[in-house]
Amino acid sequence: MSCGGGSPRDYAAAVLGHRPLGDGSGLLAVRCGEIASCAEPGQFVLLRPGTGNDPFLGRPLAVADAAGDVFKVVYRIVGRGTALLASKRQGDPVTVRGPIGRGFFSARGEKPLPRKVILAGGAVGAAPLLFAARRLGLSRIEKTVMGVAGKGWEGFAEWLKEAFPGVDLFSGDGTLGTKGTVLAGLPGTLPADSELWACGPQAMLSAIAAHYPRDGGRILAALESRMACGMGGCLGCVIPTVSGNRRVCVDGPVFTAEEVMWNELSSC
Amino acid sequence: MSCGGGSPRDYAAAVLGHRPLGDGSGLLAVRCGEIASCAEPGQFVLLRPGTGNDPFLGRPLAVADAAGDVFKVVYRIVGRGTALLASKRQGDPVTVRGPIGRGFFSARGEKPLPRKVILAGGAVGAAPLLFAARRLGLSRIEKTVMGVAGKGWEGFAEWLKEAFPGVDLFSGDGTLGTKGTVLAGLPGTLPADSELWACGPQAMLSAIAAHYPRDGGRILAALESRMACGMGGCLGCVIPTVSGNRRVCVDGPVFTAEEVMWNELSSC
Amino acid sequence: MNSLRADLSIAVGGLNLETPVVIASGVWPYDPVLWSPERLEGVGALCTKAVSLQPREGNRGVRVWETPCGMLNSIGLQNSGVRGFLKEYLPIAGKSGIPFLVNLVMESEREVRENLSILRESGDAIPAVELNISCPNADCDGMAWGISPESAARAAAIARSEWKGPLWVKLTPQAPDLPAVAKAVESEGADALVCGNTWLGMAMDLKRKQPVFRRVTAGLSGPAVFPLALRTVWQVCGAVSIPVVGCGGVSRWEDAAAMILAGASAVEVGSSLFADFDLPRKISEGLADYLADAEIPNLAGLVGLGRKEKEGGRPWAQD
Amino acid sequence: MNSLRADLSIAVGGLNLETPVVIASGVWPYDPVLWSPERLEGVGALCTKAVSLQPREGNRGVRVWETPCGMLNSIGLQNSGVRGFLKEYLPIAGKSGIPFLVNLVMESEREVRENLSILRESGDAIPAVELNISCPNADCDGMAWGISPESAARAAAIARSEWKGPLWVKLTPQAPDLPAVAKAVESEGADALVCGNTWLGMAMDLKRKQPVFRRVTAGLSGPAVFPLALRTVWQVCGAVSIPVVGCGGVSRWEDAAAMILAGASAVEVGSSLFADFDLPRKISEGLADYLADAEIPNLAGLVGLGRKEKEGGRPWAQD
Ligand SMILES: Cc1cc2nc3c(=O)[nH]c(=O)nc-3n(C[C@H](O)[C@H](O)[C@H](O)COP(=O)(O)OP(=O)(O)OC[C@H]3O[C@@H](n4cnc5c(N)ncnc54)[C@H](O)[C@@H]3O)c2cc1C
Ligand SMILES: Cc1cc2nc3c(=O)[nH]c(=O)nc-3n(C[C@H](O)[C@H](O)[C@H](O)COP(=O)(O)OP(=O)(O)OC[C@H]3O[C@@H](n4cnc5c(N)ncnc54)[C@H](O)[C@@H]3O)c2cc1C
Ligand SMILES: Cc1cc2nc3c(=O)[nH]c(=O)nc-3n(C[C@H](O)[C@H](O)[C@H](O)COP(=O)(O)O)c2cc1C
Ligand SMILES: Cc1cc2nc3c(=O)[nH]c(=O)nc-3n(C[C@H](O)[C@H](O)[C@H](O)COP(=O)(O)O)c2cc1C
Ligand code: FES
Ligand code: FES
Repeated sequence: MSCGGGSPRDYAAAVLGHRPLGDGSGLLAVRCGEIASCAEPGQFVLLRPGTGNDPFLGRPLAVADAAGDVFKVVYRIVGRGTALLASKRQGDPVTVRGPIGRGFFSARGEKPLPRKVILAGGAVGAAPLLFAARRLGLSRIEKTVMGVAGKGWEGFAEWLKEAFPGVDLFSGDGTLGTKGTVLAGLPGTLPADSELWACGPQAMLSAIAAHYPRDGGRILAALESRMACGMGGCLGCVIPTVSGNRRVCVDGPVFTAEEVMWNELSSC
Repeated sequence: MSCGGGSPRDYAAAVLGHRPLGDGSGLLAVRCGEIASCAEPGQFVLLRPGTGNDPFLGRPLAVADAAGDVFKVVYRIVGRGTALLASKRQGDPVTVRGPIGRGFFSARGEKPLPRKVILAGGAVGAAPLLFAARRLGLSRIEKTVMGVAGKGWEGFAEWLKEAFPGVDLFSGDGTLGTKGTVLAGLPGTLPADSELWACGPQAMLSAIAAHYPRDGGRILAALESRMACGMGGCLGCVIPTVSGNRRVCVDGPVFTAEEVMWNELSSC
Repeated sequence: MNSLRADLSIAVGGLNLETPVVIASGVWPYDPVLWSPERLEGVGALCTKAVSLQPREGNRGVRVWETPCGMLNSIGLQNSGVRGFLKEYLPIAGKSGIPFLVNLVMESEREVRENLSILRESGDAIPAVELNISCPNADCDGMAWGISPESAARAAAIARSEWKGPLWVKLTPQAPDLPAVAKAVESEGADALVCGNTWLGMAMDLKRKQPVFRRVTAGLSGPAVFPLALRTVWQVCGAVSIPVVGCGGVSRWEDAAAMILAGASAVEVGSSLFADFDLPRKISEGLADYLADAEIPNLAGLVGLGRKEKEGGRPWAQD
Repeated sequence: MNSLRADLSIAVGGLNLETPVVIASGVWPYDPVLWSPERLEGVGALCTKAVSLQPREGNRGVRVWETPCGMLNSIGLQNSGVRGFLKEYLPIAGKSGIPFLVNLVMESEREVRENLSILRESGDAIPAVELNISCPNADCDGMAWGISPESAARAAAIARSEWKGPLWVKLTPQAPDLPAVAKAVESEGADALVCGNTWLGMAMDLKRKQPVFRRVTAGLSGPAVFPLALRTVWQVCGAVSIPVVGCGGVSRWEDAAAMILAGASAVEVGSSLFADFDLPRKISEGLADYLADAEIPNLAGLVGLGRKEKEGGRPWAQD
């Protein structure tokens, strides 16, 4: 399959499988060869979860894995759209737009891959990192650190342990893994020839960025923003960067930490 | 189960089975004890076919059969809502309001049942008549006459023959059964101690009414009208009758032909 | 609603509501058999279908039409007149124990005067009046009264002089300067403002190639209009100090909370009841949970809370 | 679109459109990589994102928000200015073979004059201008020009004097008397009217208990507003004789047909592209089938067909 340019398309796809992970989260497998064969880690889809025009906009969901003609997404219920996702059954039709955006690999441009990558994920931010881990290969992963809130995330945490063998797990309330944030699991400075790839809540990402003020260019963060078009047209998803407003959907979602004006980000 | 008053309620129900009848029509079985146990022939439900608020209004569908905690409806695709119905699978949730309205038996008030009833249906107007036939019992049915357009109704016509043994079938283009309208299958005057129960397109019902100008009170017709509330509140569904505007949802849908001001009906 | 996690009672324009959820005019039936009080769980008050001096047949032809996330209606004020109303409805309405407002058609000055003098005869049996200067669906030009500040003030003044009990005035979003209309009505002594009614829309019949409605235009309501209605509530609440009741598109407790944060003291719920009879209970429960989680002691504490200054002390734009 | 069952071409305000489906301003990207002509199947013309004299950063904070069957936006006219536009976009835009309209911000008289004189330098490379006197989302009061007939006329007159090519003027539904605005703009020589832009709405953030948008209000678009937009199209088409382009909530071919029956010569499609990139093709196919089935020889034959007299010769109410 040829993966033409950065321009996502709309596909009528079908749910191939649904694995609930507990506490309102789950893993959906979607059959759509065009997306599965072209997606790279960090890219996402816009998935329209309902019938008719309500909900109106597609929900951005990171590609959590892709192989053959099937890609996976991990969701957690936060509102109407994700609640509809949670009710999907095998065979249900879904409309997906994708693959969208600049992933971890593309965001690095022409640079050779580093020897080691540290993965840091918060909550469902784990999803694109799973896909990244698969593509990086085990040997290149220095360390995987994941954070969740704690209570109410038991099922999700079990899945994290299964998906990321050897993961260092932290939780805000201390009920799962070690009490604390992912920061506690990260080194004081980045080892030579290594990078940190991160995805999670904005507060976590900006804390990481602040934690490594001199490691510019070696920290890649996948950001979130509210979106309408997912193709660069509406300018709804922009964030402030050192080079002006950039669109999370097509200029991101992966940015280097040094590009982003973390203090001027408004919460999503 | 006690069937309190005429006031319909909303139920979260589930599709128990779906039998496509071909050409975009089908038979849906819905598990909902409250409606199944209380419905009478001629009554209907308002079924919300989608997710969220689009489509916004419930679709009126006649109860085509009811037994135990299951009732059935027959649909034919005409727009968005019925297209969604056609995509329902076993286990899908549906919201139903019902049972709604004055059925064939109630519309007769206290009068004893006639010895014989002729059933005349057009297209999906067959649905409530099927339920009526079951409740009347074979011995009381004088004759069953059904009409469809013709081409594109093959599957539906097969089902009619199965559902109404001995049915007299007519089609406008002559491709199914006899060429003509149901009128051709009806007697010039109604036999003594008999009634005619009819449901179908407005043109068919008003032609029947015109055909029996002197048989007032013995012709019961189930009418259609656009509806919003299905409980008598919005006054959206009124039709002109000899006693002023009457609501199809709660004062009908079954009216005696002599009540209705056929010439002043606007098309639905 | 004893199971609510917070006290939702609130005083609005002369009525004490147990919850801030009011059933809007024109959606609930009068019929005793359809009117069972247990259907009204979570309801704080109920507006009647519009009542005119003389019985009215309403409009001919199609009266309701579905639209994306909403509906158009052109009912045209069908009702059996004030005498019919008093005879058929009053005896039942009292029984529910829930206060009701008589939604009053305003065709002419004379009509309102006579209508109110007839209602006065029933004394305390009529808890409140909602003066409708905003109906877009009748030849009587019911809406015209609500379009300009001057005519709205005149309508309010007449009603006020004839009716000493609680008087709510229902505004139309078609007014070019709604805050000015709101102020004008306030200054004539209305006890509360209902903001607003349906939005002027239209539908085309593609089969017949002509407008669906005989009057061409019709009133749009339902979730589709919520963002518009919320904006008008924000604007009107910034202009007046009497209580404001938000109306338009409320279909979830979140919508009610949004309008109350914007300054409304209560909300009316219309078309979304067509989608779910149980909505008032769900809204009340959602609001109570929201209050409880935010540790806000009572509903009044939520009214207008969303209008506080932005960070940095800059005021919100009020336009 | 060679497979269409009917000829959909139509001349509208100085442009010859192959289909009456125009992509509305602010929804399509400039980027060459995202801009592949085969994405534009069924499209008759395309409006650029608003272009202002100087580059603009646009609004801060949340910019888009979902609503029932629609969305609010507060983008705030982010663009790289007319010079940036000519450099980045013009070379690509021409390539698609589809005519485009430069959507022009109107902040001040001076801005429009300068802007148009810069555009004039590109000569024929700019097929047409869409003067935007209706943006509700910028501090420049872009919308104020469209509110009164006087200011709208003034805006149109300035643009007309500076731009001899096709000039469409995009009206705002927030105008209290839209037909009067439409007439005023027509009389100043505009070639077509776009009716209209977004509808002023608002959203509340229940978590932060404050308005979602920094500017409080934002523009509502999408299927939710279609019945309102159709009503304005009906009204405006009754008031003017230049072509009218319907805009607001078009999400299905049926919506396009409805607006054309009401008198529009074409439609613009905005937010619904977010739900389906393939919408222009679907609308064009649907319209072509509708024409073919009704045996109407060309699209012009459908324009205004829904305004014919009602049965009995009574005219349709025009309000
Ligand atoms: C690039 C990207 C990748 C993402 N990947 C994942 C993922 O893999 N798994 C996952 O569970 N979640 C992911 N999210 C977050 C996810 O998009 C939101 O949780 C989801 O859109 C919420 O939809 P809702 O209908 O349940 O909530 P609602 O609050 O009802 O949604 C209302 C609107 O707000 C938008 N919205 C709400 N929260 C967010 C958010 N955090 N980010 C962007 N838009 C939001 C919705 O898309 C919708 O348009 C991702 C977000 C982005 C931007
Ligand atoms: C009392 C009653 C019983 C009915 N029983 C059946 C039945 O058993 N089987 C069946 O297939 N159809 C039946 N109908 C017709 C059925 O309601 C419509 O075909 C259906 O609502 C069309 O919905 P849609 O979304 O597919 O069409 P759309 O045209 O997209 O619907 C748009 C709106 O118009 C309404 N509408 C469209 N056509 C009709 C109509 N003929 N009558 C009332 N409202 C309409 C819809 O309910 C909806 O609100 C019945 C109608 C009534 C009033
Ligand atoms: C079918 C229907 C009938 C209505 N009748 C009246 C009426 O008689 N008087 C009135 O003031 N408003 C009437 N309205 C307007 C509603 O009371 C309410 O103001 C409007 O529908 C907006 O609220 P909603 O979006 O919650 O429906 C009617 C609305 C509908 C849908
Ligand atoms: C994200 C977004 C950006 C927009 N930007 C502009 C703009 O720059 N100039 C303009 O005239 N209209 C702009 N609009 C308005 C649209 O062009 C259109 O008039 C409006 O959205 C109504 O149409 P719709 O319901 O089909 O979206 C924008 C709309 C959206 C949703
Ligand atoms: S979502 Fe439209 S530009 Fe990013
Ligand atoms: S549908 Fe509302 S009164 Fe009949």
